[in-house]
Amino acid sequence: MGRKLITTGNDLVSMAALEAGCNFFAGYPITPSSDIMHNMSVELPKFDGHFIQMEDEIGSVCAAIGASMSGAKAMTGSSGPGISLKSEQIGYSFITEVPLVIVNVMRGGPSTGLPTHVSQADVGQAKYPTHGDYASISLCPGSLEECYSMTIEAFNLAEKYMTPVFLLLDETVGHMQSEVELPDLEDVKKMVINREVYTGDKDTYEPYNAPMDKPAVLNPFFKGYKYHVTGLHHGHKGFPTEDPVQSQYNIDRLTGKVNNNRGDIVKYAEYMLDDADICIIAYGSISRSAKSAIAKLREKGIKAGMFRPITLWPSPDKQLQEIGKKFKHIFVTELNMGQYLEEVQRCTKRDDIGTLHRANGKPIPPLEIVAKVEEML
Amino acid sequence: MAHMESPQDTPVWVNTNNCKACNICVTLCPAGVLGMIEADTSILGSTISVDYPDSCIGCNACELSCPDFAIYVSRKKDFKFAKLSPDSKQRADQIVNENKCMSIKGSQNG
Amino acid sequence: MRRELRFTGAGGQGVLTAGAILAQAKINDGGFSIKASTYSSQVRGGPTKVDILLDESEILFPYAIDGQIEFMLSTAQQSFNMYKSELAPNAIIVVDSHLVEVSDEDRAKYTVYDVPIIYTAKNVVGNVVTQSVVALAITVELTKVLSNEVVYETMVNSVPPKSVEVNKKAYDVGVEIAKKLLAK
Amino acid sequence: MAFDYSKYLRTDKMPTLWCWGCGDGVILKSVIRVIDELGWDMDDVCIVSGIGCSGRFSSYMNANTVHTTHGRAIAYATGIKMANPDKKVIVITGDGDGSAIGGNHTIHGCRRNIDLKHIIINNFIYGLTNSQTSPTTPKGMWTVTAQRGNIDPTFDLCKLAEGAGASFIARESMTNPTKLEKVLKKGFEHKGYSFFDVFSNCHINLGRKNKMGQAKETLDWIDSRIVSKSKFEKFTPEEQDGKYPTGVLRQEEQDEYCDMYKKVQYASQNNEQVKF
Repeated sequence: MGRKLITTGNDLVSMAALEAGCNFFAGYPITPSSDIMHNMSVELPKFDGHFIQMEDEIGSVCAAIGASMSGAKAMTGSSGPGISLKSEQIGYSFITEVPLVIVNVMRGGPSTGLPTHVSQADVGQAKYPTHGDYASISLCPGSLEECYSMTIEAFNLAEKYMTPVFLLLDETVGHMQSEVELPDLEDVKKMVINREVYTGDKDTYEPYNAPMDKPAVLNPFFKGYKYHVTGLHHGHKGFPTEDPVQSQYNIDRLTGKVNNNRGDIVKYAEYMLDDADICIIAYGSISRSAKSAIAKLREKGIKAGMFRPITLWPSPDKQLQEIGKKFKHIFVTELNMGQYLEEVQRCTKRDDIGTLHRANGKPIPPLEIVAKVEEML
Repeated sequence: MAHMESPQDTPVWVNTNNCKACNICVTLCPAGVLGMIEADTSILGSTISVDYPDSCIGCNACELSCPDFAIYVSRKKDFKFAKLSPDSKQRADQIVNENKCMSIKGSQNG
Repeated sequence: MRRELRFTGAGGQGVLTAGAILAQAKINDGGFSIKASTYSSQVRGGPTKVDILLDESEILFPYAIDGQIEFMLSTAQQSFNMYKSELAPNAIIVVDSHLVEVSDEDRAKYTVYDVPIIYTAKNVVGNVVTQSVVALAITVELTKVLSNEVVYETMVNSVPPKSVEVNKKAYDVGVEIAKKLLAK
Repeated sequence: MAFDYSKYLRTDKMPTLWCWGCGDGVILKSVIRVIDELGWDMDDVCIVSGIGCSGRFSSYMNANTVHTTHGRAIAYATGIKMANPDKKVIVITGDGDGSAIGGNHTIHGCRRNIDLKHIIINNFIYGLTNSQTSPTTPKGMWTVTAQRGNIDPTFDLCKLAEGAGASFIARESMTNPTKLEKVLKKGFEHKGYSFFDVFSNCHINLGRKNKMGQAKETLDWIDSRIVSKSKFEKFTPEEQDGKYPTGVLRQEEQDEYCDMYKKVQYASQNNEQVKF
């Protein structure tokens, strides 16, 4: 059956969040992500949810984490400068293992940069948004359908792995308006994953006593399962510790629960790669230009295909390794100066990768990709 | 209200495991009930002692001002406390004015 | 075949609405469309622009391509000056004759029609807010990107119920103006 | 019988990590006694603290406890309270935590009048990080960052809270636990943002270098700076200089934020505007 509607990427993100069960949003105005906050302010109170516009970016991420740790399904949104301000608290969300979805509708930087123009400049920031050691999860939709489905997925991953999850939109995908077909609400509800809850004895409850590669089990507050949450390294019950064995275990688990579950977390798409000589690697809105370019290249008899990471972090490292071995030519194009190129180079160990990068706020039209690929051959 | 049993016939008693020997209770007691005694295992080398329990007037100043949950006083309705005597008052003044926090009783004995 | 149209004006004039109706009409007609707006950091009331891309198959690159825009509507001088550079040679331009002056050079390069759009909405249709629908009707009649019937129906379903009648009139007025322009 | 703190305390965390004679413990004790008096169920209580010595406060209470980041406790607490409007949320910050790095959140918590119980443990110094000047350090005092005497004007936190719109404002000192208990109780019972500026002692990092080496001497110094509100009001401006009025300084019935948000929910669900 499905549902058909005409809408924008940003609107789909807020719609999907609500349908995933998000009941708390805290934000602060910033272009080009504010639409999401506007929608949430209108929609959340209709469903007994809560919205608050906080006094600053830092306050908004704090309020969202606070709501989430007490049991809500929470989200915050921003763009580059706002994410930079939120970064310390994102670290808090990592170490305390409080789930949170953070939408970043990217814009050019650094600093105030190019406020309203398309960019993929925060891909590196999404990998390491804050100080310390951890492994982050970042999803990057490339279509309106994915703005919806990846928002649902972001909430699922956040709840399943008890961690902040970035939803990286570029301005093109966020503001693009067209028709979209979505799954029925009942089918969506079946897909929704909620965090695990401990139901055993209250006295023996140890929220942070998790096996390697598994997340903490944090019960909602006010249900009698009293424990301590701290940004300090902590033991099984959440109380601060400086024990080197425990601290190392915490870090190994924080990184392991993401990096060692790539099989479950990582999503990617392949397009016309079966007979291809050239593998174009692109994500987000640039993958749309690349697809268009592939059609034109094939008209000219050049067999091109595309690999599109949807989960940028953790990267689909095994798939990228395979690509490195399999294809005669590899071509990377993105709207930054090569932030994902480094990851492709790391995985493929190739130094002959063709590139098309730009950071001037303008999209990359298909014909420019065609020209650059031809140049490489 | 959460209450605990007091030890039999005791107006005021201490938990030396929690005491950090800050002296505050000793200097605040208007009846010179409390003093410090040497304690090798305490961080400041001393700990709290109840030297003149019979002088305790039950004002609760020591308990309320103890930051470390180391001192407890019986409820007024459960225990017949002493009245402030000239002797008690003199001890208290001596503690404050002459900074004699170390157990007066102990020094008298030694 | 992919067709690209551009509506420009000042914030609040309703060019975004006109664009949205056109895009919606194409989808209602069974095709694909994308409305690619520029959200500039300039304040409200500043130059605005919306590109409408229409195609029979999925639209991958969601921007107008330099040199391929076949039509531009402009109801403000500043936006006209800012956004004309990406037009195709011989593109059709409709400007509000009271608000936009077009140089002889541009008149030689493009097919320029001067229409007092806002004046018409106010004095002929009777309500200034119908200017976007007057412009929409002129656009459709001049470019034939879609049939008047499908756009008209979409428009009727898009405008607020209480302004349906006045907007119907506006659409008819717009079509008449365009027909006269073509007959010249 | 005597008061039993163990029900409210994480007794396995005793003794606390605070220095000997630190007022934080006295304030902890007062909070416990007030919660007991009010009959609050600890399952319904959330204690949120920031960073600094006061940050440890939350870990000692047997409630739902959160030790957040520097300056952000109010913002975290705002999220917790909004998502759980019928629960009790107590926020503990230090003076630097709540009025310097976190000043913005304090301002806007007061302005919203959200039902948080915000206790600023004001010891006039950054104690945990070893004696740097805080916004409440008195002029002329020695700190490691003002070794020739502090020149920064002193921040009157209650005036800040008043200007920002908190509906309950009180100042008290831990040197008088009975009075402290009384104002805490009034503020805990109050619906809205309850702001407490509680003077506390740091004889280690403020006292020692300012000729108040013993806990008791710092307590006496604090006592010399405070005067009851009624007395203070009768003072001449010269007499008021350097003194701080104590007691309940403001208590007004004002719209509480979570209550107001319920109106937003109702209005959204019934397609109307919020009624004021």
